[in-house]
Amino acid sequence: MNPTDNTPGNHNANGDGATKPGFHNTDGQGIAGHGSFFQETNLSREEAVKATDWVRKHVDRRTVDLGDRMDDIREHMWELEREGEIIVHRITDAHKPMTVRTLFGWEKKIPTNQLWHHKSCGQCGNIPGYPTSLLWTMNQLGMQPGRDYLDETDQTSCTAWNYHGSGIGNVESLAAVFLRNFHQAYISGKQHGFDAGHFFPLVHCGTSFGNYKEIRKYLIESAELREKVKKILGKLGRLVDGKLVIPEEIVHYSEWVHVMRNRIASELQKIDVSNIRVTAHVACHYYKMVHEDAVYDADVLGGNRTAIITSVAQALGAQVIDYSTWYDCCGFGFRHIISEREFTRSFTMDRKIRVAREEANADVMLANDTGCVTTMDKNQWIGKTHEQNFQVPIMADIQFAALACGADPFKIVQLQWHASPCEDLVEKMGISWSETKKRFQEYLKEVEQGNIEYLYNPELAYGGAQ
Amino acid sequence: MQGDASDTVLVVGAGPAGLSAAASIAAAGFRPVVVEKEDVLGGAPILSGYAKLVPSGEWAKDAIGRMVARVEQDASTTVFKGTKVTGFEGEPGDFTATLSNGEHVKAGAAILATGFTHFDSINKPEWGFGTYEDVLTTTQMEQMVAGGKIFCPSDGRVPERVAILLCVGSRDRQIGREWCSKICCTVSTNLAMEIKELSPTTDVFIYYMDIRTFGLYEDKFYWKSQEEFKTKFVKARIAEVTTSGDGRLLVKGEDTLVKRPIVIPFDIVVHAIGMDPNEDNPEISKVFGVGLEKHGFIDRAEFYTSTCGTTRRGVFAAGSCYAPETIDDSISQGHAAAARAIAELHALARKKAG
Amino acid sequence: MANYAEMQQIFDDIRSDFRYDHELNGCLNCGVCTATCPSAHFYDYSPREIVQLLWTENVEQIYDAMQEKIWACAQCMTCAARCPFKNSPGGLVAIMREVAIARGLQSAKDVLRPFGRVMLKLITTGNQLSPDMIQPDHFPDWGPNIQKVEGDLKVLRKAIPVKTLQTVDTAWEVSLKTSVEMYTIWEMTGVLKSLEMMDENLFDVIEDFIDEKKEDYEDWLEEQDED
Amino acid sequence: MAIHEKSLIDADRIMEHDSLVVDGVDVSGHWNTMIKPRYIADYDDDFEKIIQSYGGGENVHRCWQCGSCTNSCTMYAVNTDFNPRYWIYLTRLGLKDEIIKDKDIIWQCVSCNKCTNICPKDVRPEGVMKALAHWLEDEGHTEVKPSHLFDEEFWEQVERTGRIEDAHVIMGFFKKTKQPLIQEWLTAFTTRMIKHLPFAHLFRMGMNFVFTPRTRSWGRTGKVLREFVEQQEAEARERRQQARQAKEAA
Repeated sequence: MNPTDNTPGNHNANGDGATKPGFHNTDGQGIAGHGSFFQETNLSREEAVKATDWVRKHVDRRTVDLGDRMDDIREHMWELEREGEIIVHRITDAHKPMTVRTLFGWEKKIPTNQLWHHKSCGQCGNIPGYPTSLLWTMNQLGMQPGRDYLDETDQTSCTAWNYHGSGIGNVESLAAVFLRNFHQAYISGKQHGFDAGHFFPLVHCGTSFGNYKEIRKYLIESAELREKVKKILGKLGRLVDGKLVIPEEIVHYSEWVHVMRNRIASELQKIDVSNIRVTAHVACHYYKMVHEDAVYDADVLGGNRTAIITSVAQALGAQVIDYSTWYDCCGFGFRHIISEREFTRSFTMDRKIRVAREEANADVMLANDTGCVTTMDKNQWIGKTHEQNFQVPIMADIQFAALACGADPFKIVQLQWHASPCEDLVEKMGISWSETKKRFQEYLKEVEQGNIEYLYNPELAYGGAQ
Repeated sequence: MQGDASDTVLVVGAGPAGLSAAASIAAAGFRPVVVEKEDVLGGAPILSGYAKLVPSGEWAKDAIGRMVARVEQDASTTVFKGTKVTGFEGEPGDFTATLSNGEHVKAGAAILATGFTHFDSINKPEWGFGTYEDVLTTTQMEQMVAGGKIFCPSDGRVPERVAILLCVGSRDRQIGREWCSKICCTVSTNLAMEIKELSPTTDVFIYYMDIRTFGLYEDKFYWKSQEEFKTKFVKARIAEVTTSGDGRLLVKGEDTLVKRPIVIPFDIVVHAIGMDPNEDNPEISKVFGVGLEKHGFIDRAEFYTSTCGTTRRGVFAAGSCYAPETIDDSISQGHAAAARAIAELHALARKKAG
Repeated sequence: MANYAEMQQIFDDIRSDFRYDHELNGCLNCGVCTATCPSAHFYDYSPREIVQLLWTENVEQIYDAMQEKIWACAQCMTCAARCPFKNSPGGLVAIMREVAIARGLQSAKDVLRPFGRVMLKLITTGNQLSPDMIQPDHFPDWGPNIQKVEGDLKVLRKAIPVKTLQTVDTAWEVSLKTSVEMYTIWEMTGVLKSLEMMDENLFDVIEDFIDEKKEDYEDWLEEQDED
Repeated sequence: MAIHEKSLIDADRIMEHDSLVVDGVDVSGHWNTMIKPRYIADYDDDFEKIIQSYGGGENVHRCWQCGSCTNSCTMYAVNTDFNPRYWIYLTRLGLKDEIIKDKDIIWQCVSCNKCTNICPKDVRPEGVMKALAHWLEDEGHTEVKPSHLFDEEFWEQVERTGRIEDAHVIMGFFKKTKQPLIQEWLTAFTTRMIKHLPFAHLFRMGMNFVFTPRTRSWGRTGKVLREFVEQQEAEARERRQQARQAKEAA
């Protein structure tokens, strides 16, 4: 990637343009060495960077001993399986897993094949370009619908939006929904001529991801809860050998994007995006709920922040720009986005959009969750009613990746559903918005005639390969 | 084979505790064998380049340097540098230690003065260390003070404001550090004064949950830094450190007295890093057959009648290998451990003599 | 206004939740939770205060907080990720909200009335935000640019190249069997009961809908048998 | 959908146009409501110095927030918003906006000095209250209240004569506040006084009212006092000015 002033850990990495505006009292001194050897020198920036490298070399990575100090829920899960309490839906070699590291340095397997798409209830109704871009990318990588992935109608929302918004629902209902959906994923292979466990769930939504992990933890910790939901799952016929099926890992789609980023960039990328300034907004429920399970990579942001989103943007060659409210929530707030939008819009404008615009001068803000994209995308326009006319295109990381790989901004990336100025980004990437829009409008006429092109059609998937 | 078990005490580690233990043993007419894994003696104050020590105000290299000289110049003391103990067998009064250089040492007792490891701030990534060059640790800031000039590592400018964040790597269950590191409050107030002394235009803010400058450190450090050096104390634990558009750092917290979130610009942020158990403790525990308490420090068998004891008879301990400890208390403990070891050798000799 | 015994009851409900001890370990008033709380940036709301009230068992003020404050929480859970005590203030708020509903507090009813559409969608369809919910008159604040291509919603949805997404009144197509399984979960876990407590009208609508779907499913099963 | 938790938002942080059409969309009322954030974005580093330049504020930087002042405070006992510890904290960090919010109660300090007596670090909170009240006055944050005018009249008389004459103070106060000089309560009060006081006493009061005696050998004392006060004020102004300039230069 091209280091930029504001890229974390990359402050002074290049000579040109490294002078940051707004510094006061600058007297041009760098550092040489450390300890009592601190001296005044006139080092060049590059030399200064070298001299301060010791900071990074001297410190041990986070992986050293945190892992031993913290309790890994997965170990308890294996124990429960040994005791015959549960069945663990395993990630096998057939899933072609890639190994990543998480916050405490634990390893996590990310399946890259034979995936069961678990869609997001906000995404699909609101920003459909999110799942379509994902499916499109999978197809482009040569994955075969129905064999390498599945998109079923037999799934429900995780229902956590409602729970976090209203408090209606409870741990039992959340747990039953979780186990029902994941049981379906487990057995779905059978209808297509495969074994149970063939397809492994790939969760599209940040909140579902966080919620499922939390619920899994409760299930593993509480025998009472397991007992209660077992009754329900039994009634639904969703036990295997009388046991609950719990997945080895809960996997978020953006983790799949993370592990596939180099293949996406090397095999599929068609558009140079090195002139694009990207800001990343990682969903709170991705990396703050059960945070020990979020992906951290020593090569991305020094392993100091979750690698998700930044890693794919960097792999594609875009500039990732740091900004002061990186850690902030988007302002979604569950019930707030529906019934208390005054808060949502005020927060997202003040803590996200304004900062991305003014501080980072971003061409696009990438997110990895439905709620975040909706919040930041839809609530920009209203800012102009109070002299906050800040605008930044908002989309999911996979939508941006698909665009860079030549996907149609309308037909595939479905940007027509976004309210933020995605036109600007598309144009900057060298794609004509108006021409593709015209083509899409012609396609709409075809659609009216019933001539629809599919990335995937579940009926075709039955019985195996398409 | 070196040493005579009846009058030799093995001292592991040559920091303040180990050096004081060795000095006491030699002064009592016994023979200390000091084994230090690093190539220099002096322990953390020397290895990490501390500036002026609490409470004396003496430079570390002078103060600890005297301790080193006292041990190195003593004829009855044997010192192994760059060496570790890899095996330790036998009974009280008759131990044999195997060293990493292949030598064997016979000793009647052993004192573990193996110290601690500085908390690694990279484990608290949301506080910006490793991401922003102007986020430093107290040891780095001490080094800067030792160098005689306060400036931002990123571009050398003189900081208008420095924030010191307390409890980094202490009192934090999220990262498995449930203990108070005891020294950071005092060290930080001392550092605040040193910064102001070197850079009078710099304002220092300390973000705290509690200020624990126990004993006589209250007025000499806490009050003095506040009243004479105008350090400001803000009751808040910082949540995140990021950077603003103009390159200054932003600390995000809640001012719990005003009861509002704060986002305040700073030029340097200093992590008052805590004390972890020595990262070698699992190895030390195995080699010496001593137990560790739940956080990973060396465990004590009994508090009241076995001062400086461990869970193995004949093996004593002193200083920050037990728990976060100050330099002067570590030194006292070193002497105490020496007394325990010598008493043990005397008792065994009397018993042998019948 | 509840009397003291009722308030004590409410607090007992909160602390008897099995998550309570996991999510409240202690509190040193450090303020990290409030520092990172999006709601605290705009409302006079403080997760630290909520934790303190629970920690000090201040039942009157807990009750008071349940009237209004707990609904300000955005449930982003940043507080939980940051708390040096490993408390989860957001998780505690979730428990308090559940109790507010179980006890039928008026505040909960008032807050949730405008949220009813989302609940209705969720309970009946198993997914929440459907395309037909995003009508301009419901979202004038999202501006005129809510959609960049004019056209009939049905056609626009058909132009999404994934079959399961070509729906208008649900986010994706859900099989009848799945819906009925979900209704069973609602019934068995008391979700429908709390809905009835919160909003009787909404409950009636949902009940009718569920009955209808169940009948459809029975019919479908019979058809399968006949085939 | 109005904001449900409206009581959790200060009214002055709510922005709303009653009637507004933008880009052809009617977003009147709550459709355009936005809230200003409430987080604190910076400190005023020099404010403490300014308060220290007022008499009484010199030791404010010593405070460590133990709360003894507030706990012992006479006013706090009747009004928990009266919190010296809190204002001292705000002063130290320069959170002026927060202080200004309390401008109408800071001056209520009754100068009992219990706080100053109990303070373990000799901050002299009573003095800080005075300094803050003066600062608020200097910056024009406090309106001139009748009590101010009363103080003024009181001081003017002392300056002239070295003592006060109740009737003159009341009359002067009435004039300054544009109140009628003859008031019902005053008439009743005087009538009753005449009825019950011994004649000699009344006679002396009458003579004093007419001839206004001065304290013996008062001489130029009043003038000297005034000059001293003015000099003190000028010096304080100068110090504040310097503090401000230093800040601007930085």
